[in-house]
Amino acid sequence: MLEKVVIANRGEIALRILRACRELGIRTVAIYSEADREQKHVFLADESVCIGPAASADSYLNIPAVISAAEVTDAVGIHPGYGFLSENADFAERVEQSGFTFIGPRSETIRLMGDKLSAIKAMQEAGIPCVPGSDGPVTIDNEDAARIARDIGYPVVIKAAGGGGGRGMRVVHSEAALKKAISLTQVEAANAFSNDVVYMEKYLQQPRHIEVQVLADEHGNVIYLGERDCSMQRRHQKIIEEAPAPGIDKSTRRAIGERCVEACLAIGYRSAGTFEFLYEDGNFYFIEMNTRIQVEHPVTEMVTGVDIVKEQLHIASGEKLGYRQQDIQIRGHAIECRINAEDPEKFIPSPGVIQHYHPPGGPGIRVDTHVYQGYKVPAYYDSLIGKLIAHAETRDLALARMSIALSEIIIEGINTNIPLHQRLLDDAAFRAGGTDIHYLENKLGLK
Amino acid sequence: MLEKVVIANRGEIALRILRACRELGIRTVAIYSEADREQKHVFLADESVCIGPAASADSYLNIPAVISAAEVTDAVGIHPGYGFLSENADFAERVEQSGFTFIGPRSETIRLMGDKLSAIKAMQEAGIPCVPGSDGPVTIDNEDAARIARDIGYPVVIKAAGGGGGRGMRVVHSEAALKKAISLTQVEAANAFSNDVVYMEKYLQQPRHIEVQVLADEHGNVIYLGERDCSMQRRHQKIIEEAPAPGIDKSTRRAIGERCVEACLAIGYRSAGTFEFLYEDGNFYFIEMNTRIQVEHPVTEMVTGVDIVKEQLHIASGEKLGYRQQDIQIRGHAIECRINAEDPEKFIPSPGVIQHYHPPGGPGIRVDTHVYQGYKVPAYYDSLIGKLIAHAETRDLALARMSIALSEIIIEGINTNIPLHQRLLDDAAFRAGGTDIHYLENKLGLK
Amino acid sequence: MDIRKVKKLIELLEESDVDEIEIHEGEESVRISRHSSVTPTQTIVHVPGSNLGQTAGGKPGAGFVETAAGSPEAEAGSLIKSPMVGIFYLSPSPEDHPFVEVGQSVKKGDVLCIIEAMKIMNQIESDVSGIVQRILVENGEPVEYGQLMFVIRET
Amino acid sequence: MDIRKVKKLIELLEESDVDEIEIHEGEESVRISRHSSVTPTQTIVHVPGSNLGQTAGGKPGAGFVETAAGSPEAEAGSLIKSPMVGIFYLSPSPEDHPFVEVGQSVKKGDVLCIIEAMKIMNQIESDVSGIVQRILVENGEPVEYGQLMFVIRET
Repeated sequence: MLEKVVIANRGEIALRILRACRELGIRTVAIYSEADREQKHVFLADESVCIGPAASADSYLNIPAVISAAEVTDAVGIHPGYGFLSENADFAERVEQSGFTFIGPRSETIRLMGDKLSAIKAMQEAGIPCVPGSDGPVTIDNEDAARIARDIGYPVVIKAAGGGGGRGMRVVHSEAALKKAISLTQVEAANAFSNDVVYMEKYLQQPRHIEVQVLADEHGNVIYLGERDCSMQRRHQKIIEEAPAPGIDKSTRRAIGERCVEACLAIGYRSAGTFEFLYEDGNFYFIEMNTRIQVEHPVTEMVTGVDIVKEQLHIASGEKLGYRQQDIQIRGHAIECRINAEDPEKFIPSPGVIQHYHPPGGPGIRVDTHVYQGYKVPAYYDSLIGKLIAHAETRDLALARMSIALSEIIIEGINTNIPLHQRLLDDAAFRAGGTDIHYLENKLGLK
Repeated sequence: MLEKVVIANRGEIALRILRACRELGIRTVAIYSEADREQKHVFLADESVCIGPAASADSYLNIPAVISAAEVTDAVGIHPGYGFLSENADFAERVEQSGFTFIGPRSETIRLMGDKLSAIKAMQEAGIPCVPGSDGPVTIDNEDAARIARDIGYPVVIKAAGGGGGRGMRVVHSEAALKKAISLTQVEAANAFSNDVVYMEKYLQQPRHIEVQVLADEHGNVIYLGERDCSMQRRHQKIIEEAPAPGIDKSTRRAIGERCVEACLAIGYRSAGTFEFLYEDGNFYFIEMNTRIQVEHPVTEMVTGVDIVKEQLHIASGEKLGYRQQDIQIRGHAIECRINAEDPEKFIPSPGVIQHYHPPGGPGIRVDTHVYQGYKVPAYYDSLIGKLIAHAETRDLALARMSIALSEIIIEGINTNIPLHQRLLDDAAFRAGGTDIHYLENKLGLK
Repeated sequence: MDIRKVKKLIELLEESDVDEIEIHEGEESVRISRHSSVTPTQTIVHVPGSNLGQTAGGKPGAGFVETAAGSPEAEAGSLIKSPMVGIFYLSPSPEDHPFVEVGQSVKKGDVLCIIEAMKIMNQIESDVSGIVQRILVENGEPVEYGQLMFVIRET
Repeated sequence: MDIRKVKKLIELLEESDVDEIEIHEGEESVRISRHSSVTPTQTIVHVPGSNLGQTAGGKPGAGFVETAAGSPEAEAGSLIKSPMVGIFYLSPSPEDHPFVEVGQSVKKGDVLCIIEAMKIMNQIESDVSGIVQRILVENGEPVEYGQLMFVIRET
């Protein structure tokens, strides 16, 4: 087992990783920016190192600072969490070149899956269903783009190869708008991702977002942990996630799960990962792979009983997976609400001091948060201040538990999106299950 | 389903019952004494009724007040929780005579199991292994007592038929002390339980306390939910409980579980119940049955996924059990620490205002507590202020999770037994598993 | 807001000639008034952002620490409180006249009302002599333990 | 303590002739002073505390909200802080003399120490001229970002 791990992140996921390390007897090093000195995990860590000023670029995104922190503390591994450097292939590479264990996939895998075009190509080769598209770059200089669009059928979407998470894309409804859309997206992509390559895909009208969690060790063992439905999104930010996905039966789960396992074997995947799909009319369409732990991993943990972060640590220690596929059983249903420090109607971030904090409790309730009474939510980072997870025998009971928990939770001093969650928990279509990725924005009148 | 339920209890179990009711859409009535106005469940209940002054005898033990509260609120059922009126057969009878549903067994069952002698007789008839003993009253007036004691072998224990929970009992090591022990116990029993009948049993030297949880509906369906080990006790008060019991294998679990199911069928048991056994040298010896929900029910809920309080409500509504025996699978290991408001070394109760409260969280952590920051722990009732439950893949990991949770929890303003729990979690014998019921008192130097 | 603080404030008010105290503390506020002309003296405690299961004024979350103990303790006169939980009746039967009415004089030991609990009719007697100033429960309504039923000005 | 509150207080202070504001609210306190003779203007915020993983004074449980910024900020002189995480060296190699010693005078631009980060030796230069008053890090010890290394009295 790794002896000492640098937690190269902040907030709730840093605390999540710290707890997993402590359980396994791994010593922990918290790194933090000057604005984050009073985080719960910093107080609980065996050691802590201030790595820079508040701005992420100079602290959490500062590769030499993070690696130096591992050096000065004699750590063995670095856990990148999510966001920040977690999907930066150069970081993973430098971590390993510096003699540390990167708790995640190999840097080549991150690089392969980080470029959307190479990722789609690899997934097609591995038999993963993808969105019909150009299967390569499109430009305004030849007539291929128009021909491909006609073959696929409008609407189509132009996407930046270097993009992801909903950034760098543009929907095109007719051939007349095609060339302009390609050139605009190219310019934006060049600015945003320093990579002006764009490609074309079929635009799905009312898809759901369904993703498959996998775990792979270094010894060729790969399992899938079922799927999550994360269709409740605003501006491509997931707000509520659940497992299993409503309406996905056992044989569908097994079919897509087994394909993901085969794809992992094909690309030599290691650690935890997520295949993200759009799901429409019973078909899965691969969109991207997240080569890291995800915010919404707890819903899978609740229904499978597998501790995904602990498994990452076991895998990074070179151990074999502790589970075979037949050990994985789905028990009940779990829902996660992301609690953000923001205005629940206008979505303006609301940093500040938490004057009163009282979490919900009781059976089936899990609270993952780094906040406490007196904690100051800094203005420098994203607004996620915690995750409320409810697990119960059925989806209806999990929804009921979540509603009760939302009525019990008290966070005062800042605005949060709890009122929005309460509205959504009462929403008839959401309660019925299976709403699409545009549902929330339509409901909020944002589209 | 029952439409409205009176929660005839206080503290954490009242909140537990309230949450279960809300999940099932049952309206709730909180009843409270004048000292308990600011309990969390009182604020959350649909209705609340003050039923008397602080003293339990005039409020929570006041049968007419509790039943009147059900009458004035048009409630349908009454949940007694644990302690107070929960095992009072007269109360259960009057509840049903008043036209309400008692959420528990029939009053005859409570009465049968409430008298230790009739309970043991019924259990022997039902094939439950009992402690070798007099199988009936013993007195000082005849020579039977001495003969029985010789047959059983010293030491023996003289117990009050009306006692229970460790009250009204006396260990005898030689025939010389026998008569005096019988007469002393008779006097005490007459005073304490208005019933001077005493009986004799073999005194086990180093037993563990292992108990079996059952659920029975009104339609003859009975299941067992595995066992709990509650050997960590001080003055017969359980402090730490766990499920499953260390060292109990599947076939042993099934054998004793099936016997308990048969006993339930024999006595026409209904609702949740617990068979308590002493366990020594691989043998189970029945000591008593608890005809109610128990404090330590959460550890069973965590490993089986069955919500025992919700099942009580389903059963009281006349529904059939939602589980068959083959649906019950033990997943992982769960440990519960009872958090008491008391001095961790001298065990003196420590009522007062909670100035700062911060609970632990993360995967596998469940907190059942009615307290919050600013809550005043009253001096009138028992010192239990909450239960911390840790569930993980293995016993070792559950112990690790519990240790981490104990290091994260903050309760300031009153003393608690958290330092004692931390000591016990580090205790080598407890960590190894299977310590007997005298272990804690020996460790504390109390014996 | 600590309930003992409120109690202390009520005591201060009662010991003084002041009619109203209003205090704001951060997000907390408390107002206590006495000798109110129409309504009974009320203690209004507002705890920050704690509407029970509700969303008010964009406040985050739904708290549970709301308390509104509407007890007119500061009322002049003797307070007759319910000794039990039950249904409050002002007359022995619907056909009968009420035991007492506002303005009527009563003697110690006179029956003021009946509280029905567990099908038993319990007669509640006055423990003072005086004039009935106020009746605070409607006929047929439930009362809880300690609930104020009558205010009697002793004579 | 809300940072916006602190900002507001600073504004108030700046608009007035007042030199110091001190406010206590419950367990929180803030003190803001201006034109202080020795130290730079400071804002000290005290958050209600508990103890890190320790049991102190019979306190139940183990808290985590301990903060103790033990920085000698009030020291007279210029403070040279570490611009990066790394290992602090006072000399170019174990055989060499240290770059500076206490009592020595340095000029702006003189090398004070080396910080090794990711196998690279980074020379840290003085940004003031003066006398080295204190050296707060031992040779070969790790430093974190912002950690105080030298106090130099400007001349």
